[in-house]
Amino acid sequence: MIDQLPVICVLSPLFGALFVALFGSRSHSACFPIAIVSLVISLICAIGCTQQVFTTGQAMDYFVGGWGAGKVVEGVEIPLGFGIQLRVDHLNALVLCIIGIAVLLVSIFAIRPQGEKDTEKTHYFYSLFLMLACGLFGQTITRDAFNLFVLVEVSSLASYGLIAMGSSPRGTVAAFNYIIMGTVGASFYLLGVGYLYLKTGTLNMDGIRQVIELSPDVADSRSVMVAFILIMLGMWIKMAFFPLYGWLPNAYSYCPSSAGAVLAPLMTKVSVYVMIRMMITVFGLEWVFESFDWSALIVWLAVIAIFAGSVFALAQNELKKMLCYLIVAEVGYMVGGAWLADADRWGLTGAIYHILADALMTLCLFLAVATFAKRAGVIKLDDLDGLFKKMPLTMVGFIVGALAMIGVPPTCGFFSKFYLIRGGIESGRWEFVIALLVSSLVNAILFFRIFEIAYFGSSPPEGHGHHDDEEHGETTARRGLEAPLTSLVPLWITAALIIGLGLMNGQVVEFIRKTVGLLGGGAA
Amino acid sequence: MDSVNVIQSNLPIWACLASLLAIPGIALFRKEILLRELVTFVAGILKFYFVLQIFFLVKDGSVVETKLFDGIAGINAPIVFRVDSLGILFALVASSLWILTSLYAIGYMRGLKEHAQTRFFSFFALSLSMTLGVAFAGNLLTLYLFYELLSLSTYPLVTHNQDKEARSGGRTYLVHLLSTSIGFGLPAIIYTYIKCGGDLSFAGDAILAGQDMGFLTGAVLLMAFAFGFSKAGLMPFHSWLPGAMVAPTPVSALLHAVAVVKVGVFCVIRVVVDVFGVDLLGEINANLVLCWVAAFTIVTSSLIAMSQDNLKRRLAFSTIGQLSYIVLGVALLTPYAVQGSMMHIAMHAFGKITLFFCAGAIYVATGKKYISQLNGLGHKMPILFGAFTIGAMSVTGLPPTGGLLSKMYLILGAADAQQIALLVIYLVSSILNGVYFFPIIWRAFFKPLPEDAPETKGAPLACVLPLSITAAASIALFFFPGILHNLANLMMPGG
Amino acid sequence: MVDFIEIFVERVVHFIENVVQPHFNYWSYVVLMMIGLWGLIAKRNLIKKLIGLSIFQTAIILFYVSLGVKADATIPVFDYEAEKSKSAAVVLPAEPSEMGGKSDGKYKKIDPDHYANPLPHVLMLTAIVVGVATLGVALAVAQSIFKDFGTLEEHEILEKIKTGDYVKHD
Amino acid sequence: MAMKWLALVAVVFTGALLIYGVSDFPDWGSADSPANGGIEGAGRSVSQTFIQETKPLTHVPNMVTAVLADYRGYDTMFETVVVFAAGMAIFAVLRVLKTVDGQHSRVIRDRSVDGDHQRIIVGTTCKILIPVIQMFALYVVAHGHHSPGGGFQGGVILGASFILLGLSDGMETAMERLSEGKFVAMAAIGVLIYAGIGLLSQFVGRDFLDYGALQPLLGTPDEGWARSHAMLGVEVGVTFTVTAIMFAIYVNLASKGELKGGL
Amino acid sequence: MVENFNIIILVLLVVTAVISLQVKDLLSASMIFGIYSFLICLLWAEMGAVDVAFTEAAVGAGVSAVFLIATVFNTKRKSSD
Repeated sequence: MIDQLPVICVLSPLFGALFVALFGSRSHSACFPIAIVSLVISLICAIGCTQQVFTTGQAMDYFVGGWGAGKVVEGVEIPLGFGIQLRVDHLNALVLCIIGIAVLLVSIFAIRPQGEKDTEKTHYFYSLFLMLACGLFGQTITRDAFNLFVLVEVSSLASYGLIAMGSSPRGTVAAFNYIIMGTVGASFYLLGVGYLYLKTGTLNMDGIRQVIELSPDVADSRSVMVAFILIMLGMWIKMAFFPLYGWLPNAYSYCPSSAGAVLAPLMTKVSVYVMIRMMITVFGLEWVFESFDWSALIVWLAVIAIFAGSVFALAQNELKKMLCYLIVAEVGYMVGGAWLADADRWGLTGAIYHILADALMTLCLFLAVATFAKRAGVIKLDDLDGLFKKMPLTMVGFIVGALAMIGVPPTCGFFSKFYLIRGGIESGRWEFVIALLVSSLVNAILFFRIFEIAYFGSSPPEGHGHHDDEEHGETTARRGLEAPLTSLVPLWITAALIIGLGLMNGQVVEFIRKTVGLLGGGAA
Repeated sequence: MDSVNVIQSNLPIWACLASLLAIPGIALFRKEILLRELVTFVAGILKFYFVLQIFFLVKDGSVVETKLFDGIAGINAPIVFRVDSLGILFALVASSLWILTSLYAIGYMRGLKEHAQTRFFSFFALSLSMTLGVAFAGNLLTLYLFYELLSLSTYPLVTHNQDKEARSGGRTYLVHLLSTSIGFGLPAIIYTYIKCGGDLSFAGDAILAGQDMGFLTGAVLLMAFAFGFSKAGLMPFHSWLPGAMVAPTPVSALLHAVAVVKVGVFCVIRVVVDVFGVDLLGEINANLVLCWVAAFTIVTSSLIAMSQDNLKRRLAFSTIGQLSYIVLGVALLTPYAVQGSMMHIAMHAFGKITLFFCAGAIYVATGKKYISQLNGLGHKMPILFGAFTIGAMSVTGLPPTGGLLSKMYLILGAADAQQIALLVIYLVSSILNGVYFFPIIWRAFFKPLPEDAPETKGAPLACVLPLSITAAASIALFFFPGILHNLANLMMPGG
Repeated sequence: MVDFIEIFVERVVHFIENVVQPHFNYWSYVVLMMIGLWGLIAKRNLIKKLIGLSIFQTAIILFYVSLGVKADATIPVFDYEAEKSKSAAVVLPAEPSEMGGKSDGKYKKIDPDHYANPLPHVLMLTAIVVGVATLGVALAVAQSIFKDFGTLEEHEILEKIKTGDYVKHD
Repeated sequence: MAMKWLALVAVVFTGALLIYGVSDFPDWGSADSPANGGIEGAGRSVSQTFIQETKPLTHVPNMVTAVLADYRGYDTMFETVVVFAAGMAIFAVLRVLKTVDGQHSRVIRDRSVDGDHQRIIVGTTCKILIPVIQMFALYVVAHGHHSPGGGFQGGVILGASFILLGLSDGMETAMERLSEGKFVAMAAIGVLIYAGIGLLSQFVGRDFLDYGALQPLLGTPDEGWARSHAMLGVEVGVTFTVTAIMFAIYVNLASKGELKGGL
Repeated sequence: MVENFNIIILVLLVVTAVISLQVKDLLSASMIFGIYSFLICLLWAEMGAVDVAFTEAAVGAGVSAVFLIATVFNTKRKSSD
């Protein structure tokens, strides 16, 4: 039963989505339980897979349809790449868990009707939400290049629906741009896989890498180089890397709040994971850093991404828009980290760890901002005034997320920056180190600007506070506005996870290093 | 140094947790004020009791260690507590003064009917446990971790009044502390971490001992650390301290005279003694750079202090000066100087906290903040101004108070290190200290009381009692310096 | 002068012969793709952008299909007559049921070069359907934009967003 | 105008990149290119195995259907999920649930105006044509194994027949045949059939979508035949979904989401 | 024979693609896009990809043209460029 876990992990949200579509239209209240049950099952499977990979130290292989490589069926010896292979290894086990946790928390968060007028569409929302989860799970564990394209399309289509179903007109315009950019990105990826298939004859990721390592004329052929560029271009569009990020800020800030809370943390991070999977498994790190040696250019692009993201975030005065530009900067961290060609691969480890850390941080911030928007109607920065008094509990969650984004020690944000800076120094990319430090300073200014407004109120009283005759003791905050439990519990769990991931980063990074050590060139 | 026997016990964790556990207590008794203050007081005593326990263990040179989390992978930089003599000295000072300050704060708050006291006391307790965290830190990473948390947990205290000045004060406070710690501190730590192959712990010999490091890299790294830990108030990055005077007096008394600023200096000492190691710094004599920066800070801050009319700002600039005394002492590297600087931490703490208590008490009683308004108050509040005089004498280093001892060690250290110019600066600045303290005492006692002065009620007992205790303590330290002396001795053998 | 033209013509023919000719069919998909991409970016009307997008996707499908083409190979459906007539050695049962269903591997004789490569065709079935699905969603979003903004021209929509005169739902 | 130049630059740049890649492609239509003939030393070429082994493995002459439904069945399942997701997304975006007057008004189509000739000509031809189209669609689905065709093509044609009905007789008559509740359920059931068959083989103890495991259930002589029949079952599932979603997309696009009136 | 059949279709393809993008009236653009789909289906049938051709004919020429026209009917028919 254990080795069936990877597929069940992908299938349970799919079945959830189908049952929600079947029974949801009749009774809206049925949607939520189905969604929760299916997501809990997939989370259990994800944790089971990680446990299995952790204890045995081996990756879990799964061949759909029984077409295992080397297996003899009806007297026929099946070659690699005949069927579709799924594999949970050290790299994607943790990404699987993070997606499972994030999706479950947001589904709990989304139970309260959006507050927008069309509450009748909850079953469409949940159906798309579960299909998005199914697409993300599938993307993480698939080992087949074309299957990855189909799953990218599943999750993208679900996200197009989620973004466009909002009531704000600007949301639909942003959704249209997102559809165009997303499809162009996926098509570039498809073309890249086509070029690869033409030169290597197989679609299985390990098969491609074996051919590239096997025959030198394939390795330094032009079409494999162009294939790599195309795949990178496609993935950069999907993850909104610097020059191609136009669609992200509008798409994630004008979409319905619970949709934003699930898309912002996961979509870009899974695309970064796919890029790293491509670099490690399909092309092999030697090929990427020796014969394709453009890492200097890409690290410079990442530096520009970080600066641009931070500066634009500073210039925004809408809260969600500001967080979206921060996502662009964080993507700059990850891509820059992955492309530092340092000997011990610490940059790559930092990037992978940052995928986990950044998913949690963004989730925490977006959940908090969504609660502010829903309960207190906060859109602009100066709507935030006096929020410490009105919604202290949500504000605590927001603070933990903000501290993680700045990189204050106990949270995971600090440790991922630590590894990235270490990678930067060891590979001699000082511009990347400086970019990281400057951007964490800008984050500090950004978030403390928010704390000031929330703490003091946008226009603090003149003169010394304590002389006027405030009544003695506590000024009782108006408790009415405090967020409901269903949005507080996910927020606080995420905050706890951020600190937990920070403190546990020793084991987590040991676990990640096995992948980088095993396949990458660097010493474990 | 590494023959020291290590005792595994989680006393340090209990010490830190003592004040943390007080926070739920404080929040619980939000309504009953008396109960809430009792919780704070009990937490103070409990903490001091734990620190005393650790002190008895550490007194004979052994070290108490305990591990919380294994932090960063690939290197052994777990989050670990390792209490040695320097750590326990600082912890003793901080926890003992916390009891007095919480007593003082209760009086002060009740006197001024301050708002949001629950938040005030809980963050007060939180920042104390962070201070102890820094004191007990076992490696550079834990040090940085609690250092950052301390600057965050003190922000709500500094901006307690929630008005215009509090906002701008808070902003300068945070911008300075965060930008220097992230801008200078983090790269410095990571560079050390890479240079020494990943072993950041303070146990055994210094981290960078034996590394071949030129003068330039050594100096740049040392200054990166010094400016990284900008709580030590070295000149270009000192302006957060006067900015933080916006806070209510108990905050500026404990935090900005004892806890926060001493954390900065404590980190600089850790860096010089445990990261670089005295002999490495001696070889590449990168420490001269630090000496002259500290010397410059001493002189200029004393000059600025003279021109300040606001009493608390004058005390703030005097603190900056005194801190640089300690930094200069450590940078001299000679045994006497290092011992002197460690003792000066305690002496200055007791002296300066008395002065701040007096400033607060005057404000509670008369609402006066400026020195020019203090004419003739000495007759009204003789005890208060008596304690003020003792505090001033201890800070300037006059005979009956403990300040003299530490300054004497510092001067001897400077002489050992053949730094005659620095020795002269020590003397001159002591005179300058006198110059900006004694006019206040003169004005209070010998100037006639202005006729139209309204009838002023005496300062509340809860304020006067702690300041007289601290004044008495600074005199006691002069006659029985035993505890401080052998602790300092443990840290730097000989001399 | 004359021999110069000859050399030039000879070189052009040579160029076409072994640089363009073997890869001409691959260039065709590049041309179509660039038309699609150009339409996607340059056109201001949203529907035109979608047409450009569809052309872009069908060009990629053309590339994949031209991957699997084999000279003088039939469609990838196994035909009995050709296999039977090709070589007597292949003793093929009239109907698989006679064989009691068990295959004894006699079909190894099938010559793969005789059939086109089926894998790209499978991939492209998926790509076409994905293309239509995306087109459907994009058209739905376009209609929803028209409901709110009253126009499908991109520059007019941006205008209206700036001036803010679109239908504001509560 | 700036967009035009930007487009030109982007197009020229990507075009050059692609053509640069094309330069060392294997020749057009060569049977021994890596894709068609595989690379020596890297094991047996996958596509050659498909061609040579499909007949013995699955007794299905049409190799494309075999690869589509059996070997890479996981891909096709997610493709059906893509179609289903598109349907759901369109409902989410366009569907107007509360009409302006607040309740779901049902417009009864008045049949009194029969006089317009256009309606008569189109109406009668379509009445004759639609059943034939549906028959052809079912033939395409059933014959997916032997001739080109299969779940997707059949499903689209079946959907097109309903669209034709919607076009010729107005949306109400089409909706009477296939109401909203029906085709949403139909779409969901289609994917359920597909995933259900896969799950069935998992219950029997072998991997997901391993049709060979269904041999005891289906009582076929050997696993090959079980695969062939299971493939047909999967194709039926795909047809359900594709028909329902194509009709759903048309219905929503034509009526701007109110599901009445239409073109 | 097969070679120049290929070339004819390719030329027609490029022509229909460009016209479909350039023509101002959206309804005719959709129609021409239907033709484009049908032509590319012919090309694939000639290349041996029978299944793909069948799908493209049914899906490309058939259904997507209907969707485009349905949308054009519900929005504006005139396009500015």
